This record gives sequence, C-alpha cells and structure tokens, in this order.
Amino acid sequence: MTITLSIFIPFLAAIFIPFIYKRIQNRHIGWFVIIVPIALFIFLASFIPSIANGSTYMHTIRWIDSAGIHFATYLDGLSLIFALLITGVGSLVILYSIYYLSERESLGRFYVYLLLFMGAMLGVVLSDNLMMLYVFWELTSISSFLLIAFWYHRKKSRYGAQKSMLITVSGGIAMLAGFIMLQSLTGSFSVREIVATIGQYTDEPLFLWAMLLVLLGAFTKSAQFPFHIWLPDAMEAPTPVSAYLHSATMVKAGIYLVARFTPIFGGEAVWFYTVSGVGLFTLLVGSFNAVKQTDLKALLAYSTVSQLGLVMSLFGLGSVALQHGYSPDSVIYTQATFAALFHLINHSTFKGALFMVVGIVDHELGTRDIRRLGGLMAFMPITFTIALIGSFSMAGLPPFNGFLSKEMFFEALVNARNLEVFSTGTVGTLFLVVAWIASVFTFVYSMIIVFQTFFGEFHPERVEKPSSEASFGMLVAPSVLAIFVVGIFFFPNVVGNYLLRPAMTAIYPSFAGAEGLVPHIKAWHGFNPALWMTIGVIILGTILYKLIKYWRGVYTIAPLRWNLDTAFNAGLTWLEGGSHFITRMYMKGYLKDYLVYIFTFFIVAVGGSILWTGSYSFDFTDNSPIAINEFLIVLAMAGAALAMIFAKSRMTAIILNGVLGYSIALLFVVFRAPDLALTQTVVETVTTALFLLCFYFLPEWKKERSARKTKIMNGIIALSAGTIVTVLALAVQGNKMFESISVYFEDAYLLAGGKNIVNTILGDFRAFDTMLEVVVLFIAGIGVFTLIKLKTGKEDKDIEDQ
Amino acid sequence: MSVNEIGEFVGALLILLGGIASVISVFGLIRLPDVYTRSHAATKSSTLAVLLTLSGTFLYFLFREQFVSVRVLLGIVFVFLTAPVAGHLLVRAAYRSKVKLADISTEDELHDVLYKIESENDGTSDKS
Amino acid sequence: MPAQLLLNLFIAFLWMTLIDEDELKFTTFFAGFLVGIGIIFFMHRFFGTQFYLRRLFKTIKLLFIFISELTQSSIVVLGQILSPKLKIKPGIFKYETVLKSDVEVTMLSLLLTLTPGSVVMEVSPEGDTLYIHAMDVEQSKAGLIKQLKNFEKAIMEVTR
Amino acid sequence: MRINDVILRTVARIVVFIILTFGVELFLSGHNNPGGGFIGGLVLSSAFVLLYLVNDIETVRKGIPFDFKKIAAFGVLLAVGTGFGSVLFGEHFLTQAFGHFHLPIFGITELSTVVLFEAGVALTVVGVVVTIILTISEDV
Amino acid sequence: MMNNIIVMPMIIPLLTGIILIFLRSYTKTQRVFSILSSIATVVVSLVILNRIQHEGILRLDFGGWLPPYGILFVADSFSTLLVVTTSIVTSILLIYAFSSIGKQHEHMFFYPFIFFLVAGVNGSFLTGDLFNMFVCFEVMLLSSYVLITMGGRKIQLVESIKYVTINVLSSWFFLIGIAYLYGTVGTLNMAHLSVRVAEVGQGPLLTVISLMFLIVFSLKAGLLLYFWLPGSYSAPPTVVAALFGALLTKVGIYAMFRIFTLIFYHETVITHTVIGIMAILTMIGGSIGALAHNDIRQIVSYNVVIAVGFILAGLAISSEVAFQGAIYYLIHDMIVKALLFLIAGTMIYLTGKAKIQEMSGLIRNYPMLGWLFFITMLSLTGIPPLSGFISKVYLGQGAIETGSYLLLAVAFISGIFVLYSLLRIFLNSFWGETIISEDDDVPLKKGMLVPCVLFAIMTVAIGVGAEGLAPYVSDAARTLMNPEIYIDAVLQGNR
Amino acid sequence: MIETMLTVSLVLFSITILIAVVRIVLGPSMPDRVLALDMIGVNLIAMIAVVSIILKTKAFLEVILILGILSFIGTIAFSKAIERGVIVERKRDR
Amino acid sequence: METLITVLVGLLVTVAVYLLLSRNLIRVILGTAVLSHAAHLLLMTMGNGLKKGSAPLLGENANSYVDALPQALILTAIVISFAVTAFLLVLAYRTYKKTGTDDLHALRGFNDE
Ligand code: NA
Ligand code: NA
Repeated sequence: MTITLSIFIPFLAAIFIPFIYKRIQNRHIGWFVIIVPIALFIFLASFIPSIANGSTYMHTIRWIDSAGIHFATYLDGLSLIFALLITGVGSLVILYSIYYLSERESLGRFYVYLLLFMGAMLGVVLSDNLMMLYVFWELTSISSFLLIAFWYHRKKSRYGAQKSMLITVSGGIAMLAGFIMLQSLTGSFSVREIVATIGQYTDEPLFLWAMLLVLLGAFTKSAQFPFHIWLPDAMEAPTPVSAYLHSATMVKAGIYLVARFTPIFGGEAVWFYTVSGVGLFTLLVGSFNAVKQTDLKALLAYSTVSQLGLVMSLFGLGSVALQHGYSPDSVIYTQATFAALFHLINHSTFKGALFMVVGIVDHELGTRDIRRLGGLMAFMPITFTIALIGSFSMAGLPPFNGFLSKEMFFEALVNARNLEVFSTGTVGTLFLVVAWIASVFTFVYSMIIVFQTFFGEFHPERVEKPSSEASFGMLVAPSVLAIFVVGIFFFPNVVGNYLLRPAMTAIYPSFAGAEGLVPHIKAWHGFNPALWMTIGVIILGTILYKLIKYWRGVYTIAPLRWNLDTAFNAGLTWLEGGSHFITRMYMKGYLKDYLVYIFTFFIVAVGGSILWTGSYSFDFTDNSPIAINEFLIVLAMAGAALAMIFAKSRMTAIILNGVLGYSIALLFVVFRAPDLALTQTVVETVTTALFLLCFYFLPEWKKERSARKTKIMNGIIALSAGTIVTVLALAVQGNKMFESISVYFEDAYLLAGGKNIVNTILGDFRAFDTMLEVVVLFIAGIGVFTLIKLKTGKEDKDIEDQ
Repeated sequence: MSVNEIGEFVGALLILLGGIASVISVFGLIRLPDVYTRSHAATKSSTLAVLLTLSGTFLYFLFREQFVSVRVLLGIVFVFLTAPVAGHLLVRAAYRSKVKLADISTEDELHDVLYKIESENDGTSDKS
Repeated sequence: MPAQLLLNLFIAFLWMTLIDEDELKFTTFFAGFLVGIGIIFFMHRFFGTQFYLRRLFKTIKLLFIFISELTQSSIVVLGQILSPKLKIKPGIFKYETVLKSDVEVTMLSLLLTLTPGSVVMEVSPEGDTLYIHAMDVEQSKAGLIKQLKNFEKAIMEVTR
Repeated sequence: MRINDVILRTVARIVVFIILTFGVELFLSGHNNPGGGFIGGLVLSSAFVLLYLVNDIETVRKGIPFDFKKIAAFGVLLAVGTGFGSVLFGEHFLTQAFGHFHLPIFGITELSTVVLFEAGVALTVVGVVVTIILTISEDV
Repeated sequence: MMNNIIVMPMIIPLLTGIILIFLRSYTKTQRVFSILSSIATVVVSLVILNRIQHEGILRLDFGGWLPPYGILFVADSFSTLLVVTTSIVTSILLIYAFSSIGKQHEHMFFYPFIFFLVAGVNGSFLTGDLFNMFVCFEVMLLSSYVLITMGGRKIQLVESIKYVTINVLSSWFFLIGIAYLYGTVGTLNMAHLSVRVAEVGQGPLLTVISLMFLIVFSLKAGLLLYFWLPGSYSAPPTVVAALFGALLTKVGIYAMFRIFTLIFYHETVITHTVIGIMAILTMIGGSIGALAHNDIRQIVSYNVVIAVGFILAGLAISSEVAFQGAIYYLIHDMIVKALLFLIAGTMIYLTGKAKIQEMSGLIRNYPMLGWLFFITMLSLTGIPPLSGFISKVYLGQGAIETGSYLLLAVAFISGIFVLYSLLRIFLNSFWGETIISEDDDVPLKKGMLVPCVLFAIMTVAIGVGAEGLAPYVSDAARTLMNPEIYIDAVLQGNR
Repeated sequence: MIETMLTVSLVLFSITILIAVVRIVLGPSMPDRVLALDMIGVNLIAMIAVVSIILKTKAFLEVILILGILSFIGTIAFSKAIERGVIVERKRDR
Repeated sequence: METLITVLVGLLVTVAVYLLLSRNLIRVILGTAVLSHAAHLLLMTMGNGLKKGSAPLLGENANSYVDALPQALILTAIVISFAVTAFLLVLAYRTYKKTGTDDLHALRGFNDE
C-alpha cells in the first residue's frame, strides 16, 4: 500500500506545485520540490534490508477489473535498484537545478513536469500489471516530451521533443501490442503470473512476435540503434533534465524492461541475438559518433547511447543462462547480467556527474562548444576534479567504479565466446571485437571531455561570459555523485550484496540462492583476458586521442557520414510530401470524381460478387402479362429518359423529367396504386414548379466540353450501374423466399378501422414512419427558408466567421 | 340488348372516338408548321378527345354500376375550364418569347401593337 | 338573386324537417329543393327581379350553341390536319368585343379557344380587344366573326 | 403592351375553389378511399401554388396573412402530439383510437385520432410547400 | 409492459425542435429551453440504460402493433450507450453554441435543426425496423444539410453540394437495398429479417444484397468511401462541425454493426473480409490525409476518418472482445472528436487563421486551451489512462485472438499517425514564438472553454473509470455477438 | 366487343403519348415542348379513365381530377417561365 | 411486366448515373430525381407481383389485393425525395447566386487552397 502511495506522491505534489509557486516569492520553489524525492528515497531505502533478505512487496488496487487491468505494484530487488536511482538521482538533480535554473524561468511548470516524470518512472519500475506499466511508460514519454521542449519557443527544442515523442510513443505502442499478445497467450497481465506460466507457451508463434514487439518498446526508449537518434536532440532540454532523464533514469526504462522480461523471453535464441547484437552495435555506433561531437552535451548524449548499448548487450548475454534453466554450469553466464546491473548503477553516477559538469560549464561560460573551451582547470578546480572522475570512470580506468563494470563486461564477452548454446562461436568472437573497438572510442571521447575542456589554453574571447568556479550549491550534487563513483570502486560488494543480489534473484528466479549468482567483486583479478583488453584499450585509445586530427577525416567517408537523422528528417518530409501528393491525387474536390469512386466501388463490389457468387438465376414464369399500351408507355418513358441525356436546354430536360414523373403516375395506376398515383402527380408538379422557380436565375446550359474519352467512361459506368441494378432485381424477383408480412395488413378494417390499406399502414401500422416523414418535410421547408434568408455579414476569407 | 348494355356500348364508342381524335390531334402536333397552329391541334382536338373519353367513362359507370361519378363530371368541367386557358397562355408565351410564325402565315395584327409599344417603353427607360 | 337561393334552401330544409321524423336524408332535401323551385317560380315577380333559375336555362342554351360550334369546327380542323396537303393560311387578327366585364370576356375567350381553329392570344390591357390566332384566316375569318357574335349574344343573355 | 391576365385570373378563381374542396374531401376520405393527409395536403398546397402563380405574392399575402412556417410547425406538433397523447393515456406511443359515435346531425359517425394525425400531416405539407415557394420567390 | 420511455430520446429533441420554432424571436428562452431539454434527454437515456441492465432489452411497439408488422424501437445496451453519449455530447456542445453561434443563426432556427439532427441520430440508434432506419437517417441528413449550409458562405455552399449529392446517392442505395431485401425475404423488421435470413441460410443472393448495405453505411460512416468527409466537416461553423465529427459517422458505424451482426453474419468470409480490407484502407487513407494538410480543419477531419477505420476493424474482427473495444472506442471518439473539433474551431476563431504555419505560440495567451488540446491529442493516440486506451487494448485482444494481425498492425500504427498529425498542430500552433501580443489577443470566452473542459473531464473520467462502463459495454458486446438475444427480445411470443 | 374497343383506344392514347414525346425531343421551341407535355397530361387522364373501366374500379377517379388540375398548373408555370422568366412575382410591376 | 419494368428501372438508373456524372449542377439534380423515380418503380416490383389483385381498398370487395406495403413505403419515399430535391434545388440556386456559376468544375471547395 505504501509503495503504491509512493508512486502517487509525486503526482500529488505536481498538482500542488503551481499553487505553492504562486504563493511564495522569496524562496526557490525547488526547495519545496526536493522534499519529495528525498523522502521517497529514504522511504525506499528502508526496504533495502528486507529486500536483501528475499522479501518482495505486492499490492493491488482493482482498476478495470473486467479487463484484468489492475493497479498492481510489485517491489523486488530489480525494481528497488531503479526506484532508488530515480529518487536518489532525482534528489540530486533537483538540488542542482535549484542553482542552475534562475527564478526567471517558469519554474512551476518545470517542476510539475519533473515530478510527473518522477512519478511515471516510479510507476514503470514498480508495476506488476503490464497495462499499468504501459500507462506509466507512455507517461514518461510525455513528460520527457514536455521537458525537452521546456523552452518551446526554440525551434530546436520543439524538434527534439517531437522526435523523441514520435519514436518513444511508437515503440510504446508496439510494446502495448506485445503486452496484449502476452496476455492472449497466458491470460494474464501480471508479470509475475506470466513468468510463472510462460514456459508452456514458448512454442507459440505469438510468443516470438510478443518478444520482438516488447523489444521494440525497450529499444526505442533506451535509444538503441537505430532508434537512438532522438537522444542527441533531446539535449535541447535544460541540463538538469538531461542529467536526470536522458542519462540516469528514463533511458534506462528500456533496460529495465529487458531485465524484467528476461525471465519471460530469456533463453530464446532470438532474444539473445537481438538484445546483445543490437546492444553491441549501439555501443559501437554511439561511441564512434561521440568522438566527432564538438558540443559537450551532444558528446555526452552519444556516450549515453553507447553506454546503454553496453548494458543492453550485457543483458542479452546474460539471458543465455536461462536457456536450459538452472545448472551449476550455466551460472557463469549470469555474470553478464550482474555486470549489466552493476554498470547501470555506475553509469548513473558518473554520467549524472558529467552532465552536471557540462551544465556548470555552460552556465558559467555560456558555451559548451569544445572548440571554444580549454584551460578551465585553472579557475574551475572542483568542476575539473568531478569531470576527471566521471570521465575516467567512463573510460573504464581505476580507481573508479566504471573500471569494475567494464572489466566484468569484457569477462562476460570472453565467456560468451566459449558459449556452447546457440552455436555462438564465431559470433562470440565478433562480439568481442566490436566491444573492444567501441571501448577504444569510449576511451577517446572520455579523454576529449577532460583534456580539451580543462587543459590547454583558455581563450576568454571565445566564451560568452566571464569565467569563474560555479557556486557551491551547484557543485554539491555532482560532488556527491563523484564520491559515489569513487566509493563504489572501493566498496563494490556493498552494492553487490544489498542491491544486486535481490535483483539477480528477480531476474533468475530459478537460480535463486545459487552459488556464484552474486560474485565477489574485486578490483584486481589477475592478468586475465579482460585486463589485457583494458590495457589494449588504453594504449590504442591514447594513440588515437593524440592523433585525432589525422584521422578525423574518416567521419567524412561515405558510409560513416551517412546520418540516420537526415534519414529521419527526410523520411518525415517525404511522408508529409508523399501524403500531400497522394491525397491531392484522389481528393481533387470534384463531385464527379467522388461519384465515380462510389459507382466504381458499387460496380466492383456488387457486380463482382454477383459474377463471383453466380447469384443471377432468373425466373420469369411468374411475370404478369404486358398490355401493348403499357409497353408503349414504357417505350415513351425510355425515350424521354434517354432524351434527357442529350437535351440541349435545361427546360427541355425539366419537361422530360415531368414526362417521366407523370408516366410513372400512370404506371402506378396500372399497378393498382391509387394513393401513389395521386401523390406522384402532385409531387411531380410541385417539383417541376420548383425547378422553374430556381431555373430563371441560371444561365443557359453550355455544351459539356468533356473529352470523348470521359463521356465514354461515364457511359460505361452508367451502363454498368444500370445493368447491375436490373440483374439484381431480376434475381430477387426470381427468388422470393418468403411470403411478405403485408398479408397481415389486409385485415386493416378490423385492426385499424380503415378500408384503405395503404392509408392505414401510413396512418396507423407504420404511423411512426409517417410522423418522421412529416418531420423530414418540415426540416426541408424551414431549411429552405434558412438557406435563403440567412446571409452572414462577413465574407469569404475561407475562415470560420463564427 | 338492354338499356344498360346500350349505354355501356355508347360509352365505349365515345371512348374509342376519343382515342381516334387523340391520335389525329397528335398527328397534327407533328404535321403542322408552327407552335401556333400546333396549339390548335393540341388544345382543342385533344380536349375533345378527353372529353369524349370522360363522357364515355361517365356513361359506362352510370349504366354499368348505376354510379354517378361526380369526380368524372367535375373532371369534364375542369377540362372545359382549363384547357383553353392553358392553350391561350402557351400561345401568348410563345408569341411574347418571340417564337416565329410559320412562313405560310398571312396576317399579323398583333405584331405592331406589341412591339411598337415595347420599343417606346425602351426609349423612356433609356432617358431615366 | 342570392335571396332567392337562400329562400330555396330554407324551403328545402323546412321540407326535410317536416317530412322526416327520425332520420335526415339527402333525397328528402332534394325533394324539398324541387318544391322550393316551384314555389319561388310562382312568386318571383314579388321580388322585383328575374327568376333565378332562368340563368340556368340560358346557360344550357349557351352550352348547346357551343357544342354545335365545337363539333362543326372540330371536323374542319381534323380535316385540315388529315388532308394530304396542308392548305392552311394561319394568321392573327384583331376583334373588338362589346363585352365588358372580366367574366364575360373570359367566357368568350374560353368558348372561342375551345372551338378549333382559333386561339385567343392576347387581351388588350383595357380588356376590349382580343387578338386571335386562326388556323386559316382567309377562309374562316368571316365564319369566326359570326361565331364570336353568336357567343357574345348568348353570353350576354346569361350575364345580364 | 401590358399583359392582361384576365382570362387566367377569372378561371383560376373558380378552379382554386374546386381544388380546395377536392383537397379537403381527399383528406377526409383517406381512411377508406384513396387520399389522406399527405395527398389532401399536397392538393391543398397546389391550390396555393396556383394562387401564387396567378397573382403576385403581396396580393396573396393580403388575402391569406398566415405565417406558413408556423402552420407547418403546428402541423408537425399535431402529428407528434397525437402520438404523445396516447402515452398520456397509458398506451403505446402513437396508438390510434377509433370508435363509432352518435353525433347530432351526422348520425353514427366513425371518429378516429388518425384524423388528427392526418390533419397534422396535411397542415405540414401545406405549410412546407408554400414556405418553400414563397421563400424562393421572394429572394429574386 | 409499457416502454414508452425509450421513444423519449427521440421525441424530446423532436418536440423541442418544433416548439423552438415558435420561440424564434426569444433567444434567451431558446437557450434555456434547449439546455433543459437536452439534459432531460440525458437523464432519460441514462434511465433506459440502467433499466436494460435489470430488465434486458426493452422494446416499444408503436401503436401497439406487434412486430414484425408494426414499427418498433429496441433499446439494447449498444444502442442506448450511443444514445447516452449523443445526448451528453449534444448538451455540452449546446453550451459552446450559446457563446459562439451568434444571434443571426439563433434567429434562423439554429437550435431546432440541432435538435432535429439529434432526434434523427437517436432514432437511427433505436429503431428496430430497417425502413424506419432509412427514415430516421433522412431526418438526420436533412438537418445536417441545413446545418452545413447555415451561414451560406461560399465554401459551405460548395462543400454542401457535394455532401448533399453524395448522401442523396447513398440514401438511394439504401432504398434499393431495402427493396431487394424486402423482395427476397418479405419483411422489414430487423429481428425478423435475421430470423428469415438464418432460416434460408445467407445464400449468394443475400450476400450480394448485404453488400448494398455495406455501400450505404460505408458512405455514411466514411468507411473507405470517405472523400466527402474532410471537405464537408471543414465548412460549417465550429459547433456544427463538432456535432458532425462526433455523431454523424457514428450512425453509419452503428448501422453497419447492427446489420452485419444481426442479419448478415453468416458469410463473414465475404462481408467481414471486405469490411476488414476497407477498414485497413480507410486507416491508411486517413493517416495519409491527416499528414497531407496544413489546414487544421482538414487534419481534424482526416482524424475522423482514421477513427472510422479503427472502429470498423472491430467489426471485421468480430469477436466479443473486439466488439467491446469498438464500443468503447465509439463512445470515446464521440467525446474526444467533439472536443477536438471545438478546440480547432476555437483556435480559428481566436486567430482568424486556419493553417498551422500561420499561428504560433498560442499556449502563452491561451494556456488552458493548449493543455486541453494536449490532452485531446494523447487521448486520441490511445495514451492511458485516457479514454482511448481501453478500446485499443480490447481491439488488440480481439485481433490477436482471431489472428487478424494485419488489422492489428494498421490499427496500432494509425495511432502514431494520429499522434503525429496532432503533434504538428501542437508544436506549430501552440508552441513556438508568440505572434499575438497579449494586449491585442482575442479574449477566449468562458462559454467556449467550459464545454472543452467538460469534454476533457469526460475523457479522463471514462479512461480512469472504464470499469464503470464495463457492465454496459460487455452486455452490448454480448448482444452483438449473440443475435438471438436481440431476436428473442423483439419477437418474443410471436415468432 | 366493348373490351376490344377499350383496348384499342388505350393503344391509341399511348401512341399519342409516344408521339408527343417525340415532339418534346424535337422541339424546336420551348412552347412546343410544353404543348406536348400538356397533351401527354390530357391523354394520361383519358388512359386512366379507360384503365378504371377495364379494372372495374372507382379507385382512380380521383387521379383523373388531380391530373387535370395539375397539368393545368404545370402548364401555367411553364408558360410564365417562358414568357416572363419568373413564375411567381413578388409584386406585379406592370 | 415485372421484367419490363425492371429493365426500365435499369435504363433510368443508367440515365441518372450518366446525368450525375456531368459537370452541370442542374443535370446532377435531375439525375437524382430520375434516380428516385427508378427506386420507386423498383420497390413496386418487389411486392407480391404487379397487377396481381385489386387496388388495396377493402371497400371494393375483391378476392385479392396487390401488396400494399411497398406502396406505403414508396409513398414515404416519394415525399422524402421531394423534400431532398427541393432543398438541393434551392441549394443550387443559392450557390449560383453566390458564385455565379453552376459548373461543378468551378466549384471545388477546399481543395483550391
Ligand atoms: Na504554425
Ligand atoms: Na508556428
């Protein structure tokens, strides 16, 4: 219950913030906001001991019961890690933002978004019900959208926001489809129930689709290739946002999803290859692209992409352990997952710190462009120190936490090479090579951050503002993170035992308590392949960094220059242009075209199905005889009708229509329908009078200047329509299947006291029709009045005038 | 033959005569040279035709079913009243909408009266 | 004159109430009406006006004149239509009528138009001149004018 | 030369009365013979159409100073109202009642709520047709 | 048993419309009377909805004539849910009309036409007789013809010519469809039709005839044959456009569901496959169209088209869950489309512009409107917990159950297009540099904002409180799935 | 005998109508066409009368009268349209 | 007879469709008028046979009556199509007065942006 409440608290706070914001004048609103994450962090931290002891917490509020959609929260080791990151980093980010954002900004709005995001993120990691997870998942996309476009008057902000929204929401929708498929398979939306029963369904084709769709959601959110393109543009957000959402928390929702679904999908070859393959490739692409960036924030964005790829690939590798279920041999493969979780935490610390550093630089100097920066070490010593710690950790150097997880990453890859399952052999080697190359680039860009910003010469004229060290308050948050970076290096097993162990149990329920599931983390593990790889990275990385101006040219080589962003933009432009083109092609605005579509549809659908089903069996035996005069009248009608087509003047056509109308009245007489004959006669006359009334104002007909081809086409359409109507009618006449209900009405006098059956039907049996028909007539009458009399004053600007 | 049968027969005969008159008048409609002469065929001969038919019908119902059909009588009166008016209006409309008389026409005492005054009217309206 | 009609109706109604004890019938009313006609015919001089049904007789007379004219000219026109060669000389001529009221002029026009071979095309704004289209002006103009005079006289007997 | 419509106007005066009478007759006899509210109404409105054709709008308006929109609305109200009436008597919507009543002068007469319903129909038809024709004609 | 109450959702608006004719010159009275009677309609329809829960399907034989001879109204959960939504949407739209439509329109019978339209719509939902449905359609259509032309601006006239002509054509198809059906099975009562069609089996001939109805209702619903829609929904005044966007296509959709679940449900291989293909093409066409334009009204109108495809995908799938999804979506769409049209219209009213590139930064001057639009956008995309979400889930379930993966894919992807098309409006028009200075901006009337807020509250309420609707929706879906429930209710005792 | 006479006259009337349609198509002037239409109306009246006799019913006698009334109204409307363009005047100007 | 009328209906539909596809507004409206004629005749043929029985008037005491239901339906349909035609005509009239044309090619609407 309290856990459920913890999700709601940020939302509740978000509601109250605007009110508080209006009231207070002399205090930064952030000080009120920060209470929320701190309190939540403390609250959640209090669960660490019990969770470490293997407890889990579950609470359900029924929501849409009939659909099995509940508000079900579930706290276990895995969720706890994320929840702590969300609230912990959240507290620090808000602290940082208090100093970073001036009071001139619309802070109320900012914190509302931020709290919304925090609540949503907590919701994602604490959900058991897939639908609830989806709810919060989309909410994170939305709050991210709002935060990226916080400065919405900037074009780039809007662009970045749109891009992230489109990509992440699309992924979300795919994920939703995957979730629904899972529910269809297992009959439940509860993750725990699905985990428990999924074994029976892994052979269903739907299972694979569900997996791929869920992965689509995860990949888009976690900026995996090729969906990573939204992340660099998301850097238009204020830096605290970037630090929080786009490095530490939201982008890890996808990681969380993969971790959460490993017990469900892990053990499948597709899952293994997709997750680890995409992860590794993302790692490579991200790190490679990071090097060429000149904007520090963009560089960090690409670095985040690559680091997320790293974590992702680790989860992929770790899933192998589930292929055959628990055995002492397969435990070794779980180490990748352990590394993933560990690196996840580490990444949050060092990347968070680095973002804040970049923010400080930007805030103090007014620029983040590496080419303008240099020599900041001299007057920003603390900032420099933090940057150094963060970067070196990222590069995988000791004595920082990044080193530990990087080593474990290499080890996992080495292990994977020996993998028997999924016949990984050669692919494993490829993985290893890719990872190593990516790590080299990682090393290079990490060095760029430190050396090109803080070393070298400072050129005051290149920056916008006079330079000095940041205020104390702004430094607190990154410092805390830096302390963690170092601290975790020295006490990794605290994290391992208290946070990672329960998380591992959550991911590998069947391995619970297994020997070696939670390894003892050591900084020094001898000269194993992983260490050699690290050494290689340092050597090659240093060389590449030193010689960077000589090989920068590779970024202009064709395949490497190609940019997914350009493709995305071109895609959108093409989509809009193409849509416009296609729509204009058939929506021309001509009534005639539309009618042609309708008739064509009629001819194809009805005519086609008549031919296809062969429903044209006729039976003429029941036909009444034709008198000569009747035939002649029909002939006259046919002539009149045909003449209408060729009529050269409007009035001739009207007269011919009158002939038709009056002749029909005669036919009604022949068919024994006196009431109809009467009505038809009067209506025809009044209609003709109306034609004449409106006629005077129209100019004489011009000859239709349609092309001969058009006329022939029209003729064909008309003839086909006429033929179909006739054929179908003949078929119906030959296939009367029941006696009509109208026999009943022949008792009209007894039932309704009238001798005119038609009239009793109209006035009594079906009086409701008649009543409405009168209404129709009435509407037409008043409508004509309105149509003619109501002339609004303003004239056509093609714009709504009311 | 009883009186009734004779009555019925006379009725039918009148109707047949009506039919013949009708065909003849439509023959005129095709044959005559201009709308004015055709109007003679149409309004009168066909009026005659319908009058004959309706009278026949009246007789038929009278003798066959001893039924005095006020509606048919009214119909006869109605055709009497309206057919000439319709003819008159149409011919006038034709003339005023400047439909030409056939070439064989010999005199036209209306032309000057109608168009002289009209052109005078035009003159006055020009001044104002 | 309306007074005579009202009186006639009153007599009929009186008759009806006198004859029928329990049921009202149209036939009784009609019988009463006939009785009334008789009574009023005898008494009409006391009103100082003509007997009101006299017009009826005149109207019937007019009708017969008309029917005879109609038949004669119908045959003429049918003959003209059916003759192998059209020998007609149509045209428009003017006729100044002595009739005054709208009803009179209308009646004249209707009768003339109904008889084949002639159509009234226009009535002058003053209402005293008719413009007539004739199927065959040369041959039948004289006959037509005679016919017109006939009708005028008969009409005046009815209306005046 | 001015158009003299004397013939038309004189005949029309008679004809209009014939049509009106006939229209009422059609309306009343509809339950047992061809006719009824619609046809009756249509015929009545054709009488009005004739009036407008023969005379001009202002002349007719002086003679018949009704708002035909209101007449139509009243007609619809009557038609729907009879339906509603049966609801008030606890019957199904639009239940028509008929019965034979002894009336002075008319004797045994069949009276039916259908007549009210049909009257509504007829009034609507008249109102609508005249409204349409008047509206267009006035817009010249 | 007397169920006169079920005619009330039609008769109240009808009588209101007529009485308002007499109140022509009293604008204030018109407004009060309008709103009161539309609230009455809401109440009545809610009562009906709940009675159905307890007593099952209700029917009213007009004039007491038993089916299949007389005409009757049948209120089941499906139709009544739509009636309820219609009535609520109308009530709220009326509030918007009060402050937006203007004296001239009010003087020219604007409210009567609105009520006639609603009467027609509700009648179409409730009727149990095919020919009567035709007549109800006409009541609705005639009113819509008038409403679309009201004001007589050039664009209205030009668009309404197309609208009217195409609808005349579709009414004609309807009429001859009825003729064919009557000729074949000799009855008009829908339940009776169902019985008779089932009795002879839906042979080829009846299947062909069913395609006639497919054409008719596709035209009305805008299923594939939607080309008339964007133009005609862009032309009329805002309230009218909102009313159209919310209600009109729904009637066609309803009829399609009714006919193809009650009468022609035997040959799904032909009919439902065709509907499925049409739904897919509709969603694609709508999606493309929504991106093709810069005119807000066009974008919004194409969004209507997408929704039509989405809902009818539910019919093509034809499972109980899919029906539930479609019904939820119908209700959701009526509300949110009304909201969307209102906001779009209000934007145009405020700026005097209609193209997205011509307006910018509106959110600074009209923050509330901006956020309302944002909510609308999310709701239409199907973002939880707003109202569009649950239907998406159900429809997805239905599609998966029956293996209709293509439908699923297109339906879900169309959601992205909805998002993108509306995002373009939001980013271009609400965000961005503020063009209008705060001094000379057009004030946003309360009367225009309140209805929007009400709709927004409803979309949230329906999303969060979906469970509250669940019994009604599942009952409706069950009835659609099992035609004999409907048939039994209608032909009880006299089959 | 009577039967044959009636049938023959029906055929005659319908021939008339057929030919009148030809006149409508041929024109040449508008009054010609209206004249033919008027003629068709009158002949329809006759036909209905005969059909009533053949069917031995009084059901269609109303139609006769109605058709008479309306073809008259129609002809007036047409001739006014031809003569003056406008068929209902707001206020008679001359 | 039924077949003859059905063929006539087909012809009327053909003519109507051809008129509908034309560029001129009045022709289109005439097309709709012809279309409704066709529909009414078609409905007529869908009863229990043409000319089979007397007019549905009980006063005439016939053995059998023609199907009265289609007649009632047609009556309703006639009135409705009259209402629609009237509106459509006035709409055309109004459009012409506003735009000065009845050529549908000149009346495209929104798409001429
Ligand atoms: Na814009
Ligand atoms: Na803009």
